[in-house]
Amino acid sequence: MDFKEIEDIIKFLSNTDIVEFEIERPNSKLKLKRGIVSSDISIVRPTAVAAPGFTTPSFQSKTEEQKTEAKEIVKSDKEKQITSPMVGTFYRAPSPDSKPFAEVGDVVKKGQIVCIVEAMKLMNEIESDHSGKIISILIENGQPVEYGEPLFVIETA
Amino acid sequence: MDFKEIEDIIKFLSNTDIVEFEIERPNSKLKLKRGIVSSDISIVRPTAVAAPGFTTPSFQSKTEEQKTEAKEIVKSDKEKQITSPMVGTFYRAPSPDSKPFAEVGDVVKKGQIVCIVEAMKLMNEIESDHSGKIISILIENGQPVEYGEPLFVIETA
Amino acid sequence: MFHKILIANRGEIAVRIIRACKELAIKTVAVYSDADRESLHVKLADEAICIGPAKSKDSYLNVSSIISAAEVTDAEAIHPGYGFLAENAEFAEICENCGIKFIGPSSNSMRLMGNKIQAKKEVERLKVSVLPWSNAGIKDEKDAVDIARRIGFPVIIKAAAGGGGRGMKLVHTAASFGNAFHTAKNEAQAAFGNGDVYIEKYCEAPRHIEIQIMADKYGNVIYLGERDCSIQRRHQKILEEAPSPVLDERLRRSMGESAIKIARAISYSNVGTVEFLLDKNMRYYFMEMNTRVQVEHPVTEMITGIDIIKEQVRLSTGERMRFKQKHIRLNGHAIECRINAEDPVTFVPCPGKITSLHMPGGPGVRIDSAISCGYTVPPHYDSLLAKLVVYGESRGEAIARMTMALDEMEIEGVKTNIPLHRKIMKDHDFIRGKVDINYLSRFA
Amino acid sequence: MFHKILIANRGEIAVRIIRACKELAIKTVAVYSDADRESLHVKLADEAICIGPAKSKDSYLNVSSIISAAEVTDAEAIHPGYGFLAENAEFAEICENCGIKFIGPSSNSMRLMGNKIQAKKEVERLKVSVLPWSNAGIKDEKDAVDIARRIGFPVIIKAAAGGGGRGMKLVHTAASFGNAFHTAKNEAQAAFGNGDVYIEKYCEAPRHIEIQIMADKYGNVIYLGERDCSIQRRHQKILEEAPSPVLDERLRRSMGESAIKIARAISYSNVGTVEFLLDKNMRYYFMEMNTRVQVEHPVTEMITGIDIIKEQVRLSTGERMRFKQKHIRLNGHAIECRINAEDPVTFVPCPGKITSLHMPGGPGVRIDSAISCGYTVPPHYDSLLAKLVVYGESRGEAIARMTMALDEMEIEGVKTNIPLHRKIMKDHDFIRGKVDINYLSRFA
Repeated sequence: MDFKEIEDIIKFLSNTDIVEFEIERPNSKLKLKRGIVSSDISIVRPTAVAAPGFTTPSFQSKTEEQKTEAKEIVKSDKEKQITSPMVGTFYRAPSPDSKPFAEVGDVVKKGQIVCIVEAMKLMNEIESDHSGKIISILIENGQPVEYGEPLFVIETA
Repeated sequence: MDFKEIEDIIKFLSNTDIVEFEIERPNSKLKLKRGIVSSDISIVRPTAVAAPGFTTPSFQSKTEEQKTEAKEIVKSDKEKQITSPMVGTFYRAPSPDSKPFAEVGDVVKKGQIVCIVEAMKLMNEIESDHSGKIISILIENGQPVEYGEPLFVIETA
Repeated sequence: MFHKILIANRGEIAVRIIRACKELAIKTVAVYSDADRESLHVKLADEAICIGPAKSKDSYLNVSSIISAAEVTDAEAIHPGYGFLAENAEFAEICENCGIKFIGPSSNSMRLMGNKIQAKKEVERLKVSVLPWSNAGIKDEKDAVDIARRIGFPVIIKAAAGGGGRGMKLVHTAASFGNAFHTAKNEAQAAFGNGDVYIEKYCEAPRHIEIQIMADKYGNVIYLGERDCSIQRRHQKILEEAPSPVLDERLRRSMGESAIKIARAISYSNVGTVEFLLDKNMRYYFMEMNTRVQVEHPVTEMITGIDIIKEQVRLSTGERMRFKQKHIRLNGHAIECRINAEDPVTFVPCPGKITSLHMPGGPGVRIDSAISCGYTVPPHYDSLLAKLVVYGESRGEAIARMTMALDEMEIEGVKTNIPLHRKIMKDHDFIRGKVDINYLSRFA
Repeated sequence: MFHKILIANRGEIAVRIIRACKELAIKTVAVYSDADRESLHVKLADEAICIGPAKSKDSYLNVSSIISAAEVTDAEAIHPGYGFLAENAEFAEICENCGIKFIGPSSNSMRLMGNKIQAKKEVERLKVSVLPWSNAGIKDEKDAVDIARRIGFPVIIKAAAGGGGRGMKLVHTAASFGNAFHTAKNEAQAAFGNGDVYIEKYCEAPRHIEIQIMADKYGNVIYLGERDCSIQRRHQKILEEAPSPVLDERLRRSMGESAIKIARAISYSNVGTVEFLLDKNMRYYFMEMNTRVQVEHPVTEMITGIDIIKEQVRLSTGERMRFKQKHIRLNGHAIECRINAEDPVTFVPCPGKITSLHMPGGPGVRIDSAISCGYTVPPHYDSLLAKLVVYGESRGEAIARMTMALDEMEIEGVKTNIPLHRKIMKDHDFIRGKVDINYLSRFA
């Protein structure tokens, strides 16, 4: 086991959540523990607290807030989010006159259409990833959403 | 496992979040733990291990080595250094024909002249800060010295 | 002038475009993939939209997401940067159809120059030299080998839809031709969705010289001198300079006017680059045209004083060109080193976290970069960390300055090709300007 | 050319000089105090010598240590930078006597311009305007108040050996004159070891305009245009630009030729700066001459393309000037912001450790700095962290670029005046170029 190999292992570990690592081979043994070395963590600047010079992106900051909100709402393992698979405009109903696909309190099945995200004039029907009860709707009708943005919170059985 | 390899491992670890490291090989075993060293010393990058891009200052690197050496030599609280109070050329004797002010083994008193540092043609007589026995002379006659550079090690009573 | 522009790119070029927009008082929308959430372009833009997961295919190449992002943010124009969708004529056309200004030439010009066979035919028609090639089209393998014999070995097989050196095959003998021909066709099909290839005379040890042009929508076309991009590794440029150490004013004018002739013929507007090979006898041959801004545009900016990105934006609003050819003066010398996160010996990309960073500074030093200390270089995209650009009164001063800047530059945590650049700066052949596109293979 | 130069300075100017030397293939010797062991200038130089403890008096002002350092390293010349020993005629003379080239003018020129009374007399003799002043010398307090009455209040009391605005007293009425006179004399004695003062008419709301000159040892003197340094806080410049937004070509030539006349009269060689006040009626008055390179020299470099530090070195070897006046062209506009480690409101210096650092980049952005992430700004020296310099085609572009660069710049761990600079860039008066030396006091 040469330095190069050790280096590779450690580099690789740094992107994982492994905290202890031990390997034994006929002629060698390597043991590693990861942790916080010093108080460097305080230096890592959270993006939300943007540096003074950076203009706060308005669209992003909005979604950041919503994400925080969403995270707060998802309190237990049973609560799941439906996120937007694309950028576009969020519509709760197939047309302005129709009633919404889903309301808070509705029980939906996995695969059931819960909203539309319009992108390039295409109405993309978004299906629920989970079966359960909708406990909140995070975006208002007609608002833009980005990729990965939480739309609904569902309580699964 | 030679010093170079250990050095490489430690250098590499310093940029990771590994806190414990242990390796065993047929003839060797290395165990490391990282932590917060009380003072800033661990953070300060030693000039000797210059960054790849930086040319190693020739004069400075020389004196750095000497300092390390000197530090090693000063092993106990009883051992004190006499350092140069100025930049100049170190002379052990008042003139080329005279005998040196001090030799290894000599016992000197605080305030006694131990050498000359010439700066701008001026012969500055350097006095010992301590009383004791000279146990080593760190600079050769006629060599340049910088401010704060250790010249002698003295063992005090 | 536009009020808001969406930048359909990432990394240093996205940052470059955002800075230009800020100076023009245009609002910016950054788009980003999941892997780029913490990137500088996201922080610097006025708005930022996540357009997909890390893979380029699903984010920076996701046309629908990008157009949609422009629509929901009311962006009036899209700057594509380089790479990704920058030379995608269909994307440009979709933008046009959606009423979003694509900052670049028309989709027609892009399509014409995107097909390398069509482009060469067009250029031949204009009496600009091209290397001997299979201009009549290739029927089958037998026909191909006949053409190759007529041209004379060595020949090179290239993809019609290719560019940037991808999928090229060098063939030295008729015996090895058949195999290479099939491989090339298959690779072209896989890479570009188009298996058409053509055969071209292989030019021994040429220089890569490219002419930067700029055109408005009213037929005004000028050239901003040349860039010498001969220092390449596997057809990827790694160091560029302007002016070329070997061009004289007469040859520069001739190449410049050839480039203008081509641009005029295809009603080209916005900025673009006409690439030539220059052989040992100082004869030049049209290679291809890049219908976008180049990575190496800063060296031209340094010696002309013209901000190419800002001009791109201005020209795409329909503004008239602000310069005439006679206004263009080349002053001094500029060199760009592409600092990549890669092993300096094996050239394998080396993503990872930047743990320490020191950038050089002082007069004549320019850095275009999107990295910072603590930034993690994601493994999904190209390995360009920074463009280190220097300006000098003379080529000698530029080399001395680049040497100094490279010595000062310090990036820890990822391996970089800084040592390679340092080596080049000390190389006798480079210092004398004696380089060609095979320079680096000899060098290593 | 020299083989080795010792740089008797620290911080960004030491780094600037080392870089210039590297480009000229000259070896460098850095000197440093105990507090600067980890400084960038120490790392970049070929050799480095510790010359004393942290206090300037015992290190960077320690003539014996510095000369000795030059001798033991065989340095042929000393570049003094600015501040510290840069305007110390005795130091220059000691260098001359020790056979070490002092990179600057002769000690005679320095001595003449160092005494502000002598300088003004010399300049009056040359028929260059000075503000009404006590040119006959001051006998006693009674004589002084008579002179002040004759000149007309408000007047300003200045130290003969002063400069850079230190120890000046503004007096509005005869009643308050006596006190101010004694305080000024005592302060001058304490600060400069010379209690001589003079009285000068106080000019209301002038601009500070300075002319950069360059002279060889053969009587060739040229001027490199002006710098407008009106934005000052307590007589300390914090933002400089070139050209001035208010000078026209005629006035520039007049001021430039006045500066040349002065330089010629005192057989000045090397670079220097003649400072003028420009009143509301566009009349200018000689203020003083700085016989060294200025902090703000980069703005002149940006618009002339001339590397002032390299020229300094070349000229001090006895080289002939490489330029004639007609070669000097002013292109575009440059602004420098001095980024200081200080409280942006109270202006109290704020030393400490830099925990995070992000510098702006891209076209037209230049950074002269000696800081890096993790560096601790020592409390012993001035608070300049970095000079952020931008170039633009026009003043408008330069302001837009500076705004962008300041927005991107991020220094954490110490307080800086970046917020103040951001505020200035947005200020209506600044944007219209309507500033004078009292601008900042109105502003705050």
